[in-house]
Amino acid sequence: MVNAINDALDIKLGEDKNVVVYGEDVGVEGGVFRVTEGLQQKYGVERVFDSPLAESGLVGTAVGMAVAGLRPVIEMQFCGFIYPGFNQIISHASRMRNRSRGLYETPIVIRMPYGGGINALEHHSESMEAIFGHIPGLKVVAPSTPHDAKGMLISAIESNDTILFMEPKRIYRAIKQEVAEGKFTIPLGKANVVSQGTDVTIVAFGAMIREVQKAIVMAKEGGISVELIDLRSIYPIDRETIAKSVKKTGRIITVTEGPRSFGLGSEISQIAIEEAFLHLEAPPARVSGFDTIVPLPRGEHHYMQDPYKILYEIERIVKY
Amino acid sequence: MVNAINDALDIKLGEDKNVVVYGEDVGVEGGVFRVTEGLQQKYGVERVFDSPLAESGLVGTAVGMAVAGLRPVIEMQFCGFIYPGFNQIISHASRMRNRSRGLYETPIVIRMPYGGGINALEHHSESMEAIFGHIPGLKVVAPSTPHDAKGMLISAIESNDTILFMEPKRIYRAIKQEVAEGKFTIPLGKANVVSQGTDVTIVAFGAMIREVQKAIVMAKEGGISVELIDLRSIYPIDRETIAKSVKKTGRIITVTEGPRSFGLGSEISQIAIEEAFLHLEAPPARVSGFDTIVPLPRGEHHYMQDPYKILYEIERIVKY
Amino acid sequence: MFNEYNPLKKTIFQIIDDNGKVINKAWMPDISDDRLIKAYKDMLFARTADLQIVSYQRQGRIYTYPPNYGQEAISGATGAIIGENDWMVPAFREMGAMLAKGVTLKELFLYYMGYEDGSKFKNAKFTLPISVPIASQLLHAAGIGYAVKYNKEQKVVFGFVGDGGTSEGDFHEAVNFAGVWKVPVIFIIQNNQYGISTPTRVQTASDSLAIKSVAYGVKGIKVDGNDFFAMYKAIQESVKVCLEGEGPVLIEALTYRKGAHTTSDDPTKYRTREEEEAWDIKDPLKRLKGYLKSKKLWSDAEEEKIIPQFKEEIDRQFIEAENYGPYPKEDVFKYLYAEMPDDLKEQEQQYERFLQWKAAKVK
Amino acid sequence: MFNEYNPLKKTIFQIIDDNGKVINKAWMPDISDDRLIKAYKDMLFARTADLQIVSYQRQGRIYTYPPNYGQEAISGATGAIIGENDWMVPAFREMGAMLAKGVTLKELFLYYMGYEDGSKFKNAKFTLPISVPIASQLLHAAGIGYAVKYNKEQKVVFGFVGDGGTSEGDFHEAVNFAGVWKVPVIFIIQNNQYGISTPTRVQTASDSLAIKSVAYGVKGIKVDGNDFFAMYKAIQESVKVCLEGEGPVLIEALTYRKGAHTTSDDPTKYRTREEEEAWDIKDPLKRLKGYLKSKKLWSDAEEEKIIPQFKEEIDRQFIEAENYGPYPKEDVFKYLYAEMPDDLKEQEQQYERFLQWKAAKVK
Ligand SMILES: Cc1ncc(C[n+]2csc(CCOP(=O)(O)OP(=O)(O)O)c2C)c(N)n1
Ligand SMILES: Cc1ncc(C[n+]2csc(CCOP(=O)(O)OP(=O)(O)O)c2C)c(N)n1
Ligand SMILES: [Mg+2]
Ligand SMILES: [Mg+2]
Repeated sequence: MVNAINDALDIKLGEDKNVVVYGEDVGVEGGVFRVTEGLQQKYGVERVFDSPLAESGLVGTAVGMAVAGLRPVIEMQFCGFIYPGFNQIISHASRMRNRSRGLYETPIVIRMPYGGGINALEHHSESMEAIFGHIPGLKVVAPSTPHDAKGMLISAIESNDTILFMEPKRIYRAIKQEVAEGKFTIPLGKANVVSQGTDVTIVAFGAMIREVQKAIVMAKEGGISVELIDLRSIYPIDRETIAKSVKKTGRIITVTEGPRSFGLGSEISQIAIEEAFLHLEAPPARVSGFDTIVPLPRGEHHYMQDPYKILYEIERIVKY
Repeated sequence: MVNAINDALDIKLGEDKNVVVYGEDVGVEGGVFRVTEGLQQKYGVERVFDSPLAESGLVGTAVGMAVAGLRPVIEMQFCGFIYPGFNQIISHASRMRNRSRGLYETPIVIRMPYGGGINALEHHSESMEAIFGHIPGLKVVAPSTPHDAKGMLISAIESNDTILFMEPKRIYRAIKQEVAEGKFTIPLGKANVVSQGTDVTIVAFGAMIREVQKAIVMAKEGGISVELIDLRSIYPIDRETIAKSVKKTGRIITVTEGPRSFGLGSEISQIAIEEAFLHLEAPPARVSGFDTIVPLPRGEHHYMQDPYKILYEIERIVKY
Repeated sequence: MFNEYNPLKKTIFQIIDDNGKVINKAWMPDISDDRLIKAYKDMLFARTADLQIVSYQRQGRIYTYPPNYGQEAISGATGAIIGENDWMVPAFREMGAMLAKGVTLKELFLYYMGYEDGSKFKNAKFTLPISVPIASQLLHAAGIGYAVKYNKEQKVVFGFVGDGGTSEGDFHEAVNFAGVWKVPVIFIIQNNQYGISTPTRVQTASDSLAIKSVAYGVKGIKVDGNDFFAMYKAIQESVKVCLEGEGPVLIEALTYRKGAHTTSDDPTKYRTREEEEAWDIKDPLKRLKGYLKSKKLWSDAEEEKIIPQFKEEIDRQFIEAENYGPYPKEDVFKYLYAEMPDDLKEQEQQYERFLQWKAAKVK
Repeated sequence: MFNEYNPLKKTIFQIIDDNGKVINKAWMPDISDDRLIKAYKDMLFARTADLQIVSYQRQGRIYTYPPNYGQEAISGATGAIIGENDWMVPAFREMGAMLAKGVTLKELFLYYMGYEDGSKFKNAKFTLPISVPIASQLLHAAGIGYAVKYNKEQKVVFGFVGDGGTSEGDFHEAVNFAGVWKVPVIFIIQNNQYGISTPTRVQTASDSLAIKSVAYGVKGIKVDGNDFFAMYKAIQESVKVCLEGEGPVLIEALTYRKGAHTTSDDPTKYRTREEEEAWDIKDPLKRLKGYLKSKKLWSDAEEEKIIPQFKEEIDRQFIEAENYGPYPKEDVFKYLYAEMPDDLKEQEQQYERFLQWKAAKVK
């Protein structure tokens, strides 16, 4: 996935002089995950560069660049470090068009590795998509494969909206996949039905897709057929795809890494009951983190969604 | 309500030397809403004081004071200005006890007027409880009457947790109510059943309670009996009270001012389906703001929940 | 100039005294009589408008408004220099400079009457809307500065903030980024000595606000912000620095907010009559007028004649704004995204259905 | 001292040269031989531990770790001065100072092995856990400073940050608040010249980091951070300033991170062998040892004897940490709130039910 993202950046830097890439250590170092490796050498320090260590500064200057016609792609080094930039996101990046009634736009992509499972320090393992999904004017997306990462990032850079692009760092290098060369796009806002099933629908995104797939294999052994929807876009949510699936299966589970309360799971459940109440055979359920801080590595297995946690919920809901 | 809050601060400043009150313009001026009026004169500039204009500074220094044994009560001048302090809230105030395994605590109260309906400028009318409710380690509460404001604020100041205390500024001076003199507390985390009903449960908090009450009167004329739950605490949520009510009525609507997606409404619906799925006669519904920025005053009526919007949903859900 | 008036020397850059007499000839800017008279008129217009808006507000015809009263020389000098293609990044107390960029009073009225449409400037190019979250806009100025430099444009970015705003982290990050990137941004601190009720000494223990430039390795200067000539000269020199690629510059403009913080504020709670009177003597319009009169460029008679014309024009635009009409519901939804997501479309339709139901219900 | 070494003069405060020879007698601190030897041993212990941890990490016995290698004089001097009741507010590269406060290596090991228990310091009073979000902890230091002053305690607060951290808004707000409140906080910037791969010139255009003190009206000084005596003296004087109620103080300690940023970093990507070698000459232990040897207070023989003892002690604590045992599931839930909310209790019970189900399933 790291290569696919690098490739997408490379393509957009190559074809659009207005694209600039910056952030902490993205230049010389090529990013702590090597996602921007080689780009500074190729495009020069004016287009790919290290910024001072300040996230409000990162987002705020990107707002300025964007209203002046550039298309900044900035990197938050880890998900836990986006918060100093929160005010610039919620007060400006997501609002400038609305505030100025269309006079100014902010085509910004905020790239951010997120999620757990890499034995990291505190603040390095969070998945707080729900907070960002609640911010009007912002789009929030997350790929689950290298192919999606490339196509979605190109779409994100070409979009005139501000987009939070969440990268599942746990699978940065875990999934091997041939990715088509050259430019292609994947539309933002559309979910992807990864596999068809009849008994229960599972909605997930990012690194959770792989975990759900493992659970699906186990469920199948028990004779349960699961339909898997990769949400891809956390806001806006593809209600239609969810509605269609849950009308068919009558059961739905959302699998996420973030805290439970006020999380993505509740939102998906709400959509399911609004769209398919009379089809529901069990209450829409959520497999999620607890309402706690992600534990340090030795405790992280308690918190994380392994395939068994998902299977447990599948069995529970099917028996309901 | 302004007086009740002032009274609570006065009582706690009077009985506990560790309580300090500070924020932008809370000292000499007594706050832009006059909530802290007279307190500096009474308790001196070391205990009630103006801070520099910096919200991260406000929360961050409060974290420091709290670990050193004080009980800071800080004020965010308006709901839209808490975001520069977001990192200190999510990364420290809500985590210090967990991080240090109980060695340090952060008994901080962050007071914040929130919500619309006062013809204010941009950023002055927001209701983003869902974002804060999603932060593990934080408690989020909001009173709907002067009595509750006083009792809940005293509880908040006495709590050893970090508490976001949301004050519905729209009804700061709108509700006349005799408030008991002297000290009393209202436990945080418990909802209040404001009025009993049989056909539908409405969950709301803060300034929305009054709007719902108006809708209830109209609904009654149409023969619909509504049970109203004042949530009081947005996190933790009193599941039990909600469960009991929805099992009785079979229908539930959440009324909030914030954006719809990833909002409080979805969370309450999720609780209803988890607790009372088989009792539900209609899909849990939400009356909320749109997924948009709160419009400037001339457009705010489109966005806000007036009693008719609530009545509309009551009628719709009862007919479902 | 940035050497002579290095903020470490703790001097303040002044050209005229309280009566408009030139006391610092060496730095007197070269400015034609015509431009000077125009600048004075613009300041007078801004003041007239400002006072009138406060009275509209008292009549309940407009919402909360933050007066510029007493600070007009800063916007006046900026307005006299800022080019059509320069960028203006306001806080919220820069009426004169915004008018100079081409923002209309009507637009400002619409904004304070509660229409976002008032931030869609029809004639003013390169002018950002008013920014409410304190100091946050300075980062936009730094970012725009980057774009200007990146595109090799001959442009300057003006970024405004108040004294209170210098306490925010964003102030620090903005001037610091601009310093590292060496971008053409003129940061102007309107030090009116209060942030609402909070005096500057509660904001910082530093000797001045200009001295903070040292922390970012950028040029800085403290200027008498009620002295039109000093402001003019300081900005002119700053523009030069920026265009030569030596920017940014941090200007502290010392002034006094003669009015309330906003129309909901009562300054008698936190400042004295004496203090206010002491600053009346330093009123920026009075001082510039003193100079103009001494040069026979302006007279009380002219002023008496022109003010009613101003008032009429202000009223005309105000009434236009007042008659702007209702706020269409589409406008709540339309501008959030380049294309409206289905979800928002659905929310708009739901709202429409509700409105129809309500119309039937209440009629 | 803060006059003589005013950062505006762009000097750096030094006492010994690269070989440990005293070149600035006037400011040589008064410190007994015993304490000096102890300080050296502490620094040597810290370095030995540091190198050993990196090798544990290579063996996969510990997670990511940020080495202190090359920066030991800063923590060493702090540790030699900081009192039992003074507050220590670390960033994450202050091992020596934390050990001096009474934090145990075992605790630090637990932390880097992924147990929060490693942040529950059993012996170290008034010591905050390691803070990961850069610069945010400085505001805690300022707030603690307020509490210390409020309670009229004779205490000093030490707050640490890196050079990169000075770019964050929180750095600005922290030093600024402390300046306005005049609280007893010593802010120490460990300027090791890089924030991960980013050199200090990308962080700021200012002449130095110490000079930023001017922006907050607080005392500041730039110190050779590899010179134990200079650090000791600067801190000693800062403590005096604080206890006299004249704090805060901002110290820039110039040093060099000889190791990688963390064990996941490869510094050869962004710096040269020559640069590293130039800084080897200024190694803080080498310099202090040079002094000690010249005074016959220390010998290579003693060093060779003591290092194996250190290693044994380090290993002992490491193995204790390695055998700490599993992470109980209660610990995930227990510390979020003073009392666990029902919701969390229910989540814990759900998890317990799942574990039982899983145990039955996979056996
Ligand atoms: C981030 C933020 N915090 C608080 C406020 C509320 N507020 C509005 S104006 C103001 C004072 C601003 O003072 P200053 O920067 O000196 O500007 P002035 O009003 O004097 O022009 C405050 C605290 C705000 N708008 N934004
Ligand atoms: C707010 C925040 N942003 C980014 C990071 C990621 N990060 C960890 S260390 C570091 C560099 C810190 O540099 P410096 O302050 O010089 O300290 P040093 O590592 O050199 O001791 C960065 C960017 C972080 N921990 N916190
Ligand atoms: Mg001001
Ligand atoms: Mg560093």
